[in-house]
Amino acid sequence: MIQKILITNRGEIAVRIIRTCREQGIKSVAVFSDVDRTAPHVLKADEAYPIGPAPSAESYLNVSRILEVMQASAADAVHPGYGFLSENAEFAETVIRAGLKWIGPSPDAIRLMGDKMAARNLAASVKAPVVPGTTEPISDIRTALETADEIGFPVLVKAAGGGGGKGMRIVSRAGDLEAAVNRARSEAVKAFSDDRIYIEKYLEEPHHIEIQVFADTQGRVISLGERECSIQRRYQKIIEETPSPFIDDQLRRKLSDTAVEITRACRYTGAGTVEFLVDKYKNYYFLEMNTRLQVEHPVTEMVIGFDLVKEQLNVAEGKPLSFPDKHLHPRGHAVECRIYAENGFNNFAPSIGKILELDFPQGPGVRLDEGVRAGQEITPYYDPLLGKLITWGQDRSEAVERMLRALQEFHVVGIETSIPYCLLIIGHESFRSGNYCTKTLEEIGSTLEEQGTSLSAEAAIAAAVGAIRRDLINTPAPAARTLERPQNSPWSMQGRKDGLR
Amino acid sequence: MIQKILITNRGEIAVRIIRTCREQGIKSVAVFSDVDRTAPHVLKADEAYPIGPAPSAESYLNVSRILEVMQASAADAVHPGYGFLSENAEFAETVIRAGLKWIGPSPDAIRLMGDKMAARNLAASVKAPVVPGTTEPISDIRTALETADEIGFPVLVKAAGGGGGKGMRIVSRAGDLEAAVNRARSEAVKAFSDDRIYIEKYLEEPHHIEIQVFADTQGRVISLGERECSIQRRYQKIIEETPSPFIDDQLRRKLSDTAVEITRACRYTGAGTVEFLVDKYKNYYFLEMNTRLQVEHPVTEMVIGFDLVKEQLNVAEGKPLSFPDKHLHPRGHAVECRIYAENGFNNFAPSIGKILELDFPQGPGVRLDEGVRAGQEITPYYDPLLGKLITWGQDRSEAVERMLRALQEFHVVGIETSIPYCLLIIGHESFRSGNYCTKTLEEIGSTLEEQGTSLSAEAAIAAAVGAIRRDLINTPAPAARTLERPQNSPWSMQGRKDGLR
Amino acid sequence: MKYLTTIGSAKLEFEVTPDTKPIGVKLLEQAVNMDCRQLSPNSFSLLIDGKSYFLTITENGGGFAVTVNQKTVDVFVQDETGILLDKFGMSDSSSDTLGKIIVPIPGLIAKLFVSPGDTIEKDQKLFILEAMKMENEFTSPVSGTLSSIHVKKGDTVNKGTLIMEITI
Amino acid sequence: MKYLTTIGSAKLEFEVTPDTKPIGVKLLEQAVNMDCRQLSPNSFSLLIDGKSYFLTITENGGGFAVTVNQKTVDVFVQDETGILLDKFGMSDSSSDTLGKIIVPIPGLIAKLFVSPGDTIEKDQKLFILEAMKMENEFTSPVSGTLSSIHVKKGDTVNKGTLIMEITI
Repeated sequence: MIQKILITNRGEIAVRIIRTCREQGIKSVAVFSDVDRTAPHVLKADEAYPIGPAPSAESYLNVSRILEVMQASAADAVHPGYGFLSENAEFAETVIRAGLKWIGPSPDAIRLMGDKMAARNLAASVKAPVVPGTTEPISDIRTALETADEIGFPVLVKAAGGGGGKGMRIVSRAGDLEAAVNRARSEAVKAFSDDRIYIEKYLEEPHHIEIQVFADTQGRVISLGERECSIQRRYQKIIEETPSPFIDDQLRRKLSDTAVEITRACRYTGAGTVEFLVDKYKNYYFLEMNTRLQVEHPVTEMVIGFDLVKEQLNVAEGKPLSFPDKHLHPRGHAVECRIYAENGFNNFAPSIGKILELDFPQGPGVRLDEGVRAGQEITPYYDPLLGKLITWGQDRSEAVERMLRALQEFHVVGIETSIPYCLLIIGHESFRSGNYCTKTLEEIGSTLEEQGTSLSAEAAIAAAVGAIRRDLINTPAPAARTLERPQNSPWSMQGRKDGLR
Repeated sequence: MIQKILITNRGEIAVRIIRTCREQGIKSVAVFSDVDRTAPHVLKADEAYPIGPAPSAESYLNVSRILEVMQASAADAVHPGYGFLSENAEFAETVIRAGLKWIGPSPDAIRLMGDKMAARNLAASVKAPVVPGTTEPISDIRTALETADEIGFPVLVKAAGGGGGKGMRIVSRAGDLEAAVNRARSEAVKAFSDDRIYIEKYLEEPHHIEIQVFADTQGRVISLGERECSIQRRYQKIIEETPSPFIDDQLRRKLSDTAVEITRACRYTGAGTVEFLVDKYKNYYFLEMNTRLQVEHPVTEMVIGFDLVKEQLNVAEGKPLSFPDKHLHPRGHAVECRIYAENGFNNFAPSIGKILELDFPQGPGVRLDEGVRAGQEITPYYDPLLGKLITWGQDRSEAVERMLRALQEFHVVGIETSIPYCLLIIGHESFRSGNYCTKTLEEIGSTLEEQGTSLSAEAAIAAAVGAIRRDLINTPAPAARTLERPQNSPWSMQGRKDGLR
Repeated sequence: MKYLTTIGSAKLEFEVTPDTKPIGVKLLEQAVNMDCRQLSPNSFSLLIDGKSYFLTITENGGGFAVTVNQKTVDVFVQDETGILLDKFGMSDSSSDTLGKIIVPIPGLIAKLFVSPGDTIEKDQKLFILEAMKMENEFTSPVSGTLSSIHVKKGDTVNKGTLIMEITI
Repeated sequence: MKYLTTIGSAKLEFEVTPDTKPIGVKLLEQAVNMDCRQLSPNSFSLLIDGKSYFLTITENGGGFAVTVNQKTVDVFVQDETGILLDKFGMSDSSSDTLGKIIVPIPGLIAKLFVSPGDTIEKDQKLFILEAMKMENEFTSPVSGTLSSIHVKKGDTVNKGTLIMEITI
């Protein structure tokens, strides 16, 4: 039995794991970089140890320091969360060699599926369709051009070790291919020290749909259904839901079966996600497998009613999964919005600073997995994900209306967030109707940007009256005010300009 | 179609109703007393109107002022919540006469079931068992003594219009009967201007179990299952759960059938609760029917997945209930803790003051229906319910462990709450095992009180170190400190004494 | 500098070096690896040898009400000077304030169980205060003699009103 | 006292009586029934003729950033004196500050698209700042001529650093 888990992560996923630990009577050990001393995962864990300066390379990726904490805390298992060391096969091996339980798939499975080429080959071996394209990394630009011509433009240029939009380029004309390959390669080298690049067909109105799989050490492999992840900005997911409004039962079954076969073929254990692209004709293609818990796992939890972290612990302990033998009976519909520290109306520019005021949504059908607290400084060092808001409803419409209601209840002062942006996406006809694909956000972007600062006459009056009232607080004696008015600082003018456009 | 609902209530239930309104695209109108101008229901509603000074009689019960708001806001429906005017048949009639929809049962049903005697007779008419006792109000003390002798001591002295422990007394000896009757009568007159008192059998290890019923105008009456409400202090519920760990399927069916029959017999529409006492031998007795939404309705919502306020609106609009035709398929287990502003270790003394800091629990399986915000002043004028914490789990054990985890996440500074007390109850063997009745809390009270201030050695060191650190903040130059130390004020000594015992 | 802390009947003595960062703490000659950060006016995060504690600390008369793991205890802190003053019997006695019965909430005096001159036992019922629609029974924190009552039945009293005094 | 508020291109004039409670407000000669309460340093509750608004208001240079219904707009408030000064052309011009390009976040200057002396169009790409593992493109808020660049490619810059200046 696992007694104490070291969580080699931060933010909302570390808090998420701590919560399940507490419910299971397992001690949790947090690690923190210098700027994270008072972050929620440190405050909520049973134990917490410093692991170095702010930059991830010197702290959350600092394996030797983490090994020291493993010893000091006498933890008997390691949960890596997602990102950071979660898909690092060498780290998984190190943990296992040190005699601790690794809460994740085997290092071999991580290594295999982490290599896009190998994963593609494995998928092909179980006859899973893959997107037409190169199966070997591009060696020279001439072969690249030939392949692209063969599968037809537009094509997608992708990095082997990539993910989350990093090292990815759409190319519409042969003339742009070389520059795109070079840029993707340089980004890939910087982000994951792997310069292998390949090319694949770019699909029509593609949907990004993934299947949550789970496998135990008894040999049981199960699909927990799909997640629709087509709402993406900068190639990164921002809104997810399950079930997908796009796919039907037949396709759902096909995707599930394919995902289970792939999972079985790579001798997988634990939680994993098999990602597919599905085009407008409902053709589906295996994309990649994420060998970890996914950011958006809560939407699945909401409809199936099982705690996936708890199931991860079951597998790590060699116990069978607790899902029922036959059918899972998912119930209702769940939607997730990722709350990022960023301005959706200004090219998703990250926002940093101190969170001065913070109130979260509450009430029926609302779940919040948060990684921040009031008073916390948001630094530029890590992923800007502040937390995830998940709503559940009897049907899609209830879940969606609830999401609108819950997003409105947020109150964040001090940093900009993706909340206003998510509100407009969720409220937009494309999303409401369920009729969207990975290109939708790009298409409706300018409409959303316009809506972003347009107020009703009533709300504008309220804003004006509020500002006057606020102005009166600043200057109880109004006459003296104009003379004391400070010079506009250049930076505040910058803010002003952003707000007005 | 209802367009705008006037909510004649405050606190968590007003916020709860506003949330469903918003999800349904219905405008919400709040009313507020002078001390509630910045309370959450005012901030969250679409509109809000003042209705008078702090005391309820001059505001939340001020029918003429509420009628003015009905007109000024052009609301087309009224939701009374629970308490206040919710079970006032005259008010319901007034609302209906004014041409608005009343979100509740008919005035006749309210009047009938609000009278304990009439309700008892109605229950008897459908052969529902009732607790042996007087069926007529007690006229003189001699008849009272005769009846008590007949059904056997101990007996319960109860007020006809009562509820929530008001006007209720347990009497073990004939000699105490007269005093108890007189005191109950005086409390009853004060609380609900009705001096009718009756006597009934006091049961062995009784359980307080209630059935949530719902009836539409199409004549459909349905039971939504039971809630176990036996954890009570001062005759008021503090922890509820569903399903009840005490009853079996057979008894569940009997209670449901009886509740449905009673509901049908009084020509009920909308949401109602039929309360039963069940003794250790699983004998059950009809207690009363609450003709409104119940405080603890969320536990039912969590397992059946339906929004009961939404169903209330359906009924008010003359639409059929949206529950499926055959079975409801409740899923998992739900527990609720009422978060009161009170000290559970000091006779449940109410706590008032300003909420200086406030953080709510979050994460998987947690729902919070809150009625307060940081910065709010808790006044002595109203019910001390700050909000309700509800947890859901795959099974009872998961829901219970989650409740412990969630209660631990609360952070409230400025007032005392029932959180520490709830933590100890939920953690106590009686609750964990599901082996408890309405007397349990009294029996384990002193154990809980002892645990309330006992710290582990480690936690004590932490407390001591924290206090030293806090002390250093007060007095950066330690030497000067002792001289400046203020005289102990008598009131703070009172607090000190409470803390130490 | 030495600090003596008192929690209930337990006394813990610490050797504190306040000018180092993190503040050095020694308990029973053992150095404690302690890192304490203030999160908000009343909240602190404390790491002691790796263990994480979330503390709420508010001033409470002469001491501090500290909440840890949702349990609240009163902690009294005395530094070196305070410990010395105590040894010479110079600290202020607070026994005279213990017998002053003050209501922590506003309400109505619904019932008085005692009269001036009565001998009072600890935990004996003194009076009932009606507030928030509930009857709140007040019992004596001390044993002694009731010297005075400053209210009568039916009085509405404010928070902090002195209701009666008991001579210990 | 008269107040002129500006939100984008919209201007609203109010007649305010600040010394009454609730503060009297008139818009287009119509009295507005207005009750505004501060909830926290940056949050306000406003009731206007019964309608309830929850506002977040922070200072933003010369004006206020007001969030209502999760939409943020900049509101500039001028009182009577300010309006008069404007009429006589005496208010401070801020056009010289508009051309100062400052970064709101720390990061690495990954690419510079322009050189001193270039003619710059509004919305033209100026440079790329790498922060939070993302490339952030900065465009020009104004049209003009690039007078100076204060950084070079590869520089790590702090929040608030002046990157370049454009003469309008």
